[in-house]
Parts: sequence; C-alpha cells; structure tokens
Amino acid sequence: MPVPAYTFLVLSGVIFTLGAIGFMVRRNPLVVFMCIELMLNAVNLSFATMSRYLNSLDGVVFAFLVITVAAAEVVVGIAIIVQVYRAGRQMDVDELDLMKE
Amino acid sequence: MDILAPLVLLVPLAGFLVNALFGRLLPRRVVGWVGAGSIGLAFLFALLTLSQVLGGQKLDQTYFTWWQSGDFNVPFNLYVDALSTLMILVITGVGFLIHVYSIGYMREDSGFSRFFAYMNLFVFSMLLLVLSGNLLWLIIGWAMVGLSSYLLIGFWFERRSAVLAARKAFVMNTIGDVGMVFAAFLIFLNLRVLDFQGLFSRVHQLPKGGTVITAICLLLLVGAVAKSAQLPLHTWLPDAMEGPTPVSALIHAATMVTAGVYLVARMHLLYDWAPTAAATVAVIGGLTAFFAATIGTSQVDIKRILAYSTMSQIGYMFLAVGIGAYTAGMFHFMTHAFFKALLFLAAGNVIHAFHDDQDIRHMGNLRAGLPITFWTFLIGTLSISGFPLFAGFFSKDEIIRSALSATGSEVWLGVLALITAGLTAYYMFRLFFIAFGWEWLAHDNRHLHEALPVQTVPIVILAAGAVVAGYIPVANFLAPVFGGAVEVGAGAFIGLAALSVLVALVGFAVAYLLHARRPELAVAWRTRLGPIHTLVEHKYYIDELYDRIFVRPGLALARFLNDVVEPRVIDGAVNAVATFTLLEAREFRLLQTGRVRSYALVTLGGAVGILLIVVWYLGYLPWKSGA
Amino acid sequence: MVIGFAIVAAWELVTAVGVVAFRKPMYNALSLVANMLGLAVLFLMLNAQFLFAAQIIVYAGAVMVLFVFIIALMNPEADISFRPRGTEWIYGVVFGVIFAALLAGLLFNRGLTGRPGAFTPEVIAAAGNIQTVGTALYTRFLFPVEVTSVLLLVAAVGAVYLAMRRIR
Amino acid sequence: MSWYALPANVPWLTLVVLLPLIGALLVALTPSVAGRVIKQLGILTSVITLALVLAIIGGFQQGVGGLHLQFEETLQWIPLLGISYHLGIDGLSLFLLGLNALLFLIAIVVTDSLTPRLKEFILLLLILEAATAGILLALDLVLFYVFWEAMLVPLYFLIGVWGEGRRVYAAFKFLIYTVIGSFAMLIAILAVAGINFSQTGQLSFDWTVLVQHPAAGVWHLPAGLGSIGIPQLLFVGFALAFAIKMPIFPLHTWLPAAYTSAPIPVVIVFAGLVSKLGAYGFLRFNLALFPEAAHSLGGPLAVLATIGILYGAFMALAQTDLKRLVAYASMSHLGFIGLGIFAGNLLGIEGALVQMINHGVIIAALFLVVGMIERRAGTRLRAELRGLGATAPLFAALFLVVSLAALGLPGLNGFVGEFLIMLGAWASFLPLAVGAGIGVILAAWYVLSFYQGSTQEAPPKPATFPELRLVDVGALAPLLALMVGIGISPAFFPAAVDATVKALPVILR
Repeated sequence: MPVPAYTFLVLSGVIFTLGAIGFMVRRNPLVVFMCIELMLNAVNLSFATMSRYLNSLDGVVFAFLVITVAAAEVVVGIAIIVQVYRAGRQMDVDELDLMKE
Repeated sequence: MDILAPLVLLVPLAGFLVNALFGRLLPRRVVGWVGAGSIGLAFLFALLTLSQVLGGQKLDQTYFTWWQSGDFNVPFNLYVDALSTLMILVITGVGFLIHVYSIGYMREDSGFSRFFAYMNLFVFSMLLLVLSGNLLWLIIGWAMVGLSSYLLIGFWFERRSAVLAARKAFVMNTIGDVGMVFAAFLIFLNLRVLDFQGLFSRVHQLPKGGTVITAICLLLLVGAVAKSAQLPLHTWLPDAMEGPTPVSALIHAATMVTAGVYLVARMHLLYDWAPTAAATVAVIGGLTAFFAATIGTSQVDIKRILAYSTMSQIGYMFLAVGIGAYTAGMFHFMTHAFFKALLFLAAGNVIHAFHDDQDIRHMGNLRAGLPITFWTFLIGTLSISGFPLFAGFFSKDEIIRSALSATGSEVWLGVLALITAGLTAYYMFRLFFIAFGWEWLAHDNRHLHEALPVQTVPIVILAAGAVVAGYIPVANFLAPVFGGAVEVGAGAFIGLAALSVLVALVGFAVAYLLHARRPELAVAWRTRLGPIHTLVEHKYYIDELYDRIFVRPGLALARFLNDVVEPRVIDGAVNAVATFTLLEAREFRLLQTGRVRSYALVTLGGAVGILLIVVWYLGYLPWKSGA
Repeated sequence: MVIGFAIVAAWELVTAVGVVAFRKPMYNALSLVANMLGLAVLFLMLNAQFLFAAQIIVYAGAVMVLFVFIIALMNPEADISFRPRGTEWIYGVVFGVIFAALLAGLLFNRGLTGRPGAFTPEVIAAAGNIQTVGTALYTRFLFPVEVTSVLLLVAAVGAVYLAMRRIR
Repeated sequence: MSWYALPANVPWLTLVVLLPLIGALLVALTPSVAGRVIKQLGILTSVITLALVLAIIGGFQQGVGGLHLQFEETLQWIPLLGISYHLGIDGLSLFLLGLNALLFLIAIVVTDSLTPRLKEFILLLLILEAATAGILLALDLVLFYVFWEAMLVPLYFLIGVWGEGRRVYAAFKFLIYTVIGSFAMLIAILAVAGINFSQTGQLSFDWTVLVQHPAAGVWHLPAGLGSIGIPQLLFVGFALAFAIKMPIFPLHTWLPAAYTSAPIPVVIVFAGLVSKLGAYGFLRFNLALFPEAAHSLGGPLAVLATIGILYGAFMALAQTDLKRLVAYASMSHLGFIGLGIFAGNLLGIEGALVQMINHGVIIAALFLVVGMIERRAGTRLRAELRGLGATAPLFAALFLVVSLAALGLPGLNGFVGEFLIMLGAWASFLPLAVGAGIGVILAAWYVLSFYQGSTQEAPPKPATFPELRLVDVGALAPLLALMVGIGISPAFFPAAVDATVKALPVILR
C-alpha cells in the first residue's frame, strides 16, 4: 500500500512548526539557527513529496536550490555569530538589537 | 494692420526687456529715452492704426494657438476696432507724456532703470489687455497690469507702508481676477467659445436676462470692480498712492483703473442681454461716485484727494456704461485721462517742491513759486469740475444727461450724479484753494523751484488736452461699435447743461467761502458736523471693517489650524492609530524594536492569517472536516 | 512501505523535538544531524536519490560539522540558564500550534491537487534519476543555478571578510 | 513632438533607466576623496540622461501606437504568472520623464561639494533617478511595484542620513506611511490580475491587457453586511498608495516633517517629482483601470483635494519657517492637481497633467530659493529675514518671477494649469471650483507675504546678503525659462498628450 501524499506533507508541516516554535522560544543564536535549518528541511520534504506525486522535477530542483542557499546562509550566519562572540557579547538573541535605529 | 497691431504691443515689450536686462549697465539718459521712446514709437504706430480704422478697417487676426484640445480652442489673437483704437491712443499718448515727465521726476532715484522697466511692462500689459481678441488673453493682460501696478506701488520697497499697500492691491485684484476667470468658465461651458467674435455672435443663444448671462456679467463685474476700485473693492486705490507720482498718474488715474469701464464697454452686447447686471453696474458706479466724493471732501493728503476723485470719476463712467451710454462712458474715460494725468503730474511737481510732503495744509501760495504748475493745475481743476467749454464739462454732462433722460429708476442715479458734480467742484476747489491758494501767506520765505522743462512740457500738453479733448467727436468715432449716439433735443441739452453748471458753481462757491474767504467757518462747520465728519475722514471705517471680518479671522484660522488641528487632530489621529495597532508603541520607530523575535512573531502571525483566509475561502475549517 | 514510513516519521518527530528542547547546544546539534539523516531516508522513499545524496553531503556532512565545530569552539555551557524574555514567545507557540492545526486540516481535506507532469517514475527510471535532474538543472533551470552559484561565491567572500576583520 | 523619428531598434527607454545606474556604478567605483570628480560624474550622467530624454520627447509621435504607447519594449520575466518587463511611454508620462531628468540634473548641480559622504549622496540620487524613471515607464503592474518600492530606499536614506532636525523621525514617518499605502496597492495589484484571470482566463499583470478589461463585479460581504463593488475596492487600494504619496488631505502629515528635514537637493526632487508620481499613478491606474469607480469615488476625492487646497493655503499663512511654508504651499498646489484629476473630464485631466509639470518646476524653484536664502542669511525664519533685495537685486528679481508663477499669475505657467483644472472642476463640481478660486486668492496672500517679507522693507544694518553666484542663476534659469515659456505658449502640451487623455476610459464613458 503506497503511503498517501498528505502524510508526508503533514509530517513536513509538523516539523516546520516545531522549528518555528523553537525559533520563538530559544535565545541561543546557534540553536535559533538550527531551528531555521529544521524549517528549511521541512520545506524540502514538501518539495520532494510534491515532485514525486505530481511527476515533476521542479520540486527536486527547488529543494536542491534551497539546500544550496541554506549552506550559504549558514556560512555567513555563523561567521557573524563568531564575530559577535569574539566581541565579548552575550550569546543571546534578545541582546542583539544593534539594528535598532 | 495685422503687422501694425503686434508692433504697438511689441515695442513697449522690447523697451521693458532692454531696461530690465541691461538697465543697470546703461547710462540714465539711455534708459530714460529707451523707456519713453518705446512708448512714443508705440504711439506713432497707434496713430497709423487710427488712420486705418478711420478708413473703415477692422482686425481680428490669430497669431498662434495657446491651447487646443477638444473644442477648447484658445488662440492668441488681436482684435482692433474703434474702441480698442481709442484705448491704445490714450494709453500710448498719455503714457508717453508721463514717461517723459518721469525722466525728470525720477532723475535722482536709485531705481531709475527699474522704474522704466516696470512702466514699460505696464504699458505693454495694458495694450495687451485692450488689444486681446479673446477673454483668456484679456485676463492675462488684466492680471499683468495688476502685476505692474503691484510692482510700482511697492517701488520704494524699503518703506513698509508701500510694501503693505502693494500687497493689498495685488490680493484685492486677485479677487477680481478669479471673478473674471469664473466668468470665462461660464462663457465657455455655455457657448463653447472664448474669442470675442464668436462670443458676440453666440451670446444671443442664451435666454435674455436669464441666470447664466446675468451670472456671467456679474462675475465680469467683480473683475471690473476690483480693477477700477469701485465699491466694495475700492480700498486699495488710496493706499496705492504710496507709489511714485507718475505711477499714480498713469496707472491709478489715466489707464489701468479704467480697465473695468473698458471691459463693460467691450462686453456691451452681454450687458445689453442682462439688464439686471447692467443695472448693478450703474448702481455701483453711481454710489461709488458719490461715496468717494464725500471722502474726498475731508482728506488732507494731496494724492489721496486725487485718488478719491479718480474713484468718483470712474464711478461716473460705470454709471454711464451701466445705463447703456457706452459712448458717454468712453468719452469721459478719454477726457478724464487728460485732466487727471495733468492733476497728478502737477501734484507731483508740488510734492517735489515740498520735499515729499503731501499734506495740503503745509502748502499754499504757489503761484509765484510754481507758475506753470499753478496754472495748469487750475485748468485741470476747472475741467474736472465741469466748467463750461472745458473737456470735463462735455463728457460729464453727457453722462448726467443720459442718466436723467433715462426712463426708469436710473433717474435717481442721475440726481445722485448731479449732487456728486457739486461735491466734485467743492473738493477740487478746496484742494486748490488750500494747496495753491493765493493771498494769505503774509511773507513767503520759501524757495520753491519750478520743475524742469522735461516735466512741465508734458503737463502743458496735457492741459491743452484737458481743454480741447471735449471737442473730439468720440461719439461718431465709436458709432461702429456701439451704434449711433442718441440724438437729444437742443432744449433739453441746454437746460441740463445749465443745471449741471449751476451745481458746479455752487460747489465752487462753497469752497471759495470756506477755504479762501473765511477759513474760520470751515473750522466751525467741522466741529458742528462732529461724528459725520469723523466718519467721512476715516473713510467710513471700511478698511477697519475688512480687517476685522476678513484679514484677522483668516490669520486666526490659519493659526488655529497650525497650532491645534494639525498637531492634535490629524497627526494625533495618525499617531493614535499607530499606538493602537502596535500595542506598546510609543512612537513610530517602535515598530522596529530591533528584536528578531518580534519580527518573527509578526511573520508567523501573517502566515497564520494567510492560511486562515485560504482555509476559510475553501471551506475546509478543521472543525468541519467531517462535513 | 507504510511501516517503514511510520518508523522514519516517528524518528523525525522525536529528533525535531530534540532540536528544540535539549538544553545543551551540542545535543541540539546532534539531534539535528539525526533529523537530517532521517530526512535523507524519506527522500529515498520519495524516489529522489539525488536529493538524498545532496542532503547527506551538504547538510549532514558539511553544515552540521560546521555547527559542531563552532559549538565545541565556543563552549556555550553558560547559555543553559537563558529563558525567553517578554511575552512574544507565548504568542509564538500559540500561533505555531494554530498554524500546524490549520495546515493539517487543510491537507487532510484537500490532499494534493495539481496537474501531474511528464516525469513519471518510469520516465525517470529509463534515463536514471541523476541524469534527469542534471539535465533539468543545466537546461531549464540554468539561470537560477547560475544565480545560486553567484550567491555561494558572495557568501564565501563575505564569510572570509567577516573573519578577517577581527584578525587585523 | 513628431520632429523626427528615432531608430526603432534601440531600447531607448531601458537606456533611460540604465544610464543613471551606470553613472551610479561609476560613482561607486570612484574613491570618495575625489569629491569633484564624483560631482562631475553625477552631472555628466544626468546631462546625458536629460539629452536622451529630450531626444525621446522630440521623437515622440503624436497619437501613434497601440493605446498611443510608443518605444515599447517587452521582455518575458515570469511568463508563468504573466509578468513581463514592459516599458512604454505615452502622453501621461512623456513630459514627466523630462521633468525627472531636469530636476535630478538641477539637484546634483546644487549639491554642495562639501556635503559629508558626497559619494554616497550622489550615488543614492542617481539610483533614485533610475527608480523614478522606471515608475514612469513601467507598463507591467509588478514591474511598477518593484520600481515604486525601489524608490523608497534611497529616499529613506537621503532624508535619514543627510537631513536636518528630527531627520530620523521624519524619514521613518514617511517610510511607514508609504509602506502602508504600498501594501494596499500590492494587494490591489494581485487582486486585479486575479479578477482579470477569472474573467478572461488570461493571467497577466500587463497594463495594456488590463486596461481593456475593466474589472467588474460585486463582493457580497458575509453575514448580510451588504456589498461592495469590486472596482471600487480595488480603486481604493491603489488610491491609498497614491494619495499618501501625493499627498491628499488628511494623509499629509508626513510631508512637512519630511520636506523640512530633507536637504535642498533632495527636497527638490522629492517635492518636485515624487509627489507627482502619486498623481501620475492616479491617472495611469485608478482612472484607466477603474473608470466606473473613478466616477463614483471621484467626487469624495475631489472634495478632499479641495480641502487640501484651502487647508494647505491656511497652513502656509501660519508658518514661520520658510521651508515649512513652501511645503504647505506645495500641498495646496497638489490639491489643484488632484481636483483636476478627479474632475474626470478632458480639460481637468489635461490641466492636471500640465500642472504636474508646472508644479514640479515651481516648487523646485521655490525650494532652491529657500536654500539660497538659508545658505546666505543663515536662517529660514521669517521673523529674522528682511530686506534681502536691497543688496541682491538679481536674486529679488528671479525670486519675484518664481513667486508670481507660484501664485498663478496669468501669463506664467501656474495659471495655465490652474485655469484648466478649475474649468474642468467647474464642469463637474461647481462648488469645488469656487473653493479652488478662494485658494488662488489665499495663494496671492501667502506667496506675497513670503516674497515681500524676505526681500523687501528696510534691510538690517549692515546689509550683508550677497548676490547670486553663477551656479545659482544657472540652476534657476531653465526653470524660469519653462515658467515663462509654458505660460505664454503651452500649445505644444495638449498637442502631445491629447490623444492619450482622450483615450482614457474615464473620458470615453
């Protein structure tokens, strides 16, 4: 018996929501970053599912692009975090409000 | 003639451009002769035009298009007929004399070239006004004479009073301009034309005496009243005497202020078609004539007295054109241009002689010091007072006769005009006796100097005009425009003439008695009249009234809007909305807290919202999933 | 098939909760690695072998190694005591739950709609999964791929720049 | 203007957008110490752009082209969604494009070489020029939106960084207002395309497509709350964005703050051009796409515009700061433009179009004058300024011409637009035309108070106000020439725009 598409999609939605909740709750920027990765992964799952069930390659290609972008994002993001850490600031998202004004 | 008419227009414009752009680099002599010479040249072209008009030619020539879209087609066209020819002759002729006079009068002023630039601009604008062949360009000329008037009133811009007078004149004239513009709207929207030819041929499509034509004529009248300083928009003219005296002579006596009369005469087909509006013109004219004359009896500033007399005389012209005596009105315009320009220029000589003191009580006994000025001023006074055989006598008499011989309620306007004639004689001779009067300065140790020939020669020429202008057959000349003059029986003519002469003599006699023979009587009368005299002396407090009901409330409203409405009500509402939506926002910037979490929350909320809309739109609410 | 899916799905959920809930960043990171590996398995079940490989190489291989290194480097033990400040996180959780519920409701009712494309499993199998995707990437999606490569380049330069600034 | 035909295979309009960007790139590559070079680069770029735009205006053929659009360029962008890179020019945008190029040139010319961070300043100005040109040329709604938003960024920084006084507050207030309007517009844009899709089966964001199928229909509110016409709803969505940008009373409170804070070169393009883009948007989208709604909602908007005329005039009377005075004067004049647009007839709209150019010219000149006064006298407060004309007659003379144009003196350009607008308004809403007439009288009052109060009366001793420099005269000269030229012979204007305006659906109705 094949697995129905929506189970994959619901799973994807749940993982996405968990990531979002984590983003809201956690204060360590590294963990916040991980939650973002989690959300991206959930979306990739959706793409792959649709690609499979709709007989199209677009989803796969898009998921691939998402992976690439996520990699780039992690590189820059972690570089920034390291800079902030080196500057002697607390590792706390709530303290990082330099963009204000 | 299609070359001649634009030449009349362009020569003063060229004079303006030369003096405005290079005036400060050129020597004064050149500036003066460019200024006056351009007007003189224009006068020559005007004379050529006259010869062609006398030969029966007319002109309605389009030179370029101003705006063309749909059936809104406004060209720049010039329209020359007997009426406009009369106007350009007076404008350039009298204007030339005044320009020549100014070379002497303004010779020591630091703004010499500026003065001539403004004067030339004025003449150009005035010519544009009278030559324009459509309402829009008439309005442009109309506003530009207002502009030149503004510039020249405020010519001595370091004087606060001059600056304020100029602003007042401009704003009041703007009221008139707006009225004219609205009239143009009504004309276009009802008749789909703005050029005179089309307008005159189509005006009879409107119902006679109907709302539309009456509204058009009344709106035009607003413009005329503002420009010609008639009630109730008259208060700027006395203040306008802040300008140099030649300006008062040219703009605020001879030409610009009579533009209202020209307008009504030019639009006479419309006014004939709207009897109510025409009657309004007559009533305003008659009332202003009387009203200004009464004020004139109590003033002591020589130029202000002349200003009120100008208002009064223009009132006569309004009365004339209001009752349909267009020829008489234009006739009076012409004679008035001569004698009033003369009076102002002569007054300018006096003012110079007294080092810019304008109070007539400080003057007197000028026959010895300023003989030419003295005699010419006397001629002017006699002419304006309507003494027989002087120019003013013929023209004024024709107006009074037309009013008295009218059938209807205009008769009482004629009576009013007759009384005003007496008042005119009184206040003019009062001025003459006090300022120029002969005997009663016991010893004269002043060293008065007569003006230069460059000033006196134009005055003498004008004086000649003030005598002989009455014999020019204006009625015949204007007949192609207004139709033939009404024939009056010789008996009525002589009777009415005798009556008006009698009235003028009474005025003269009273003035002689009070101000020449027994001045103490004048003092006694002044105290006896008490409050009435105060009222008249303060010009019926109309300036103060306008200040109370327009100027101050306007400024108060502005301050109220600025201090209360804008910060509290409008911006307050905006900020309140902001505060409400942003929960804890104290100012706008708090939308950006800089905290990632807030942004994330907003984003997440937005996602939930979109999803809600989708689910609701599709009808798949989770709790309905069974259905 | 179904049983396999159920097992992997449960694995996914547990590790996802782990990413969010563990106190120590190192445990979070390890949960994420586990989650990603599970996801790779799901990709395999969805017949997306290419994605399976990319997922393992890029994510589990590169990105997570970076995370773990940084965590080890920075010794974030001190962060354990942080609690979320303000009230926003409560709203966040509430919204998150609502979001998931709505999504689930929608998906259960609506399922997957759309016009099926031409790449049926048979077509893909005939040419091979990697070949098909590769052809698509370098023909139809050439421009996005190029743009992404520029992005990667910029990110690399940016990261180097950020790192250099402090050293100077 | 049909003077000649330009070669057809050159992407003229793309060049107009691209040239400032190339200039910006060159400026970006120049080291910031070379201030002179940077400014000269900016001037060079804007001169070339102006020349190009003038060439386009000269080659514009009257009444030619589908929907009277010319120099059209179309490139696929997102074909799946019917989004394309579509540029074109017609009577609505032709002269505004010229104004755009001219005002940016003047703004860069009058930029003080000693401005801090001159490089970034010029850079942002050039980017802004590209964005505003794009707004005028875009014929795809999404493309328009992109340019519209792209305009905000440079403006925000230009005010927020180089401004004075409460500059951050001003920039932020402006940003918030505009963004709110933009969101409404974005939703409306999506809805327009969606509704068009459901009606015609063709998904397109192209203006030329949408304009031929005006949206129709009624949206029934749930729970028996009645119904709203869909065109009206979409009209309001667009109108919000444009009314804020113009601004129309009562959405104007960002204006005095932003205009007062912005440095003079910025405020020239801000007041002279950006406000006109709101009016342009009304014409291009509200009136073209929703003619029915324009008729039913034009009345209330015209009332608001008239209130704006009078309100701005009274506010101008009460101001003590010259820059604020001119800001409110600008608002009052924009009320005229709004009135003409919402009058919804040929003369009103043509009047509004010509007045858009006039207002740009006049307001730019007024702010230039304010800048000259401030730079020389060191203050902008009316109470402290007197008798400047005594030592600077040339300044007083030029200022006078500008003032006269501002108060709508017949014979100068301000009158042309005001006359036509009031004529159009008189035909549609008579009482509003009377209100506008009162606004004209008030304008004479406040403009003369402004002019006379600063240049006339006895100067302070010693009078130290210096005469104009050559660059000041050079910056004012083209504006003055336009004031006189348009005032005397504006016939070229209807000749170029007539066909476009007549084809507007709101007129055809």
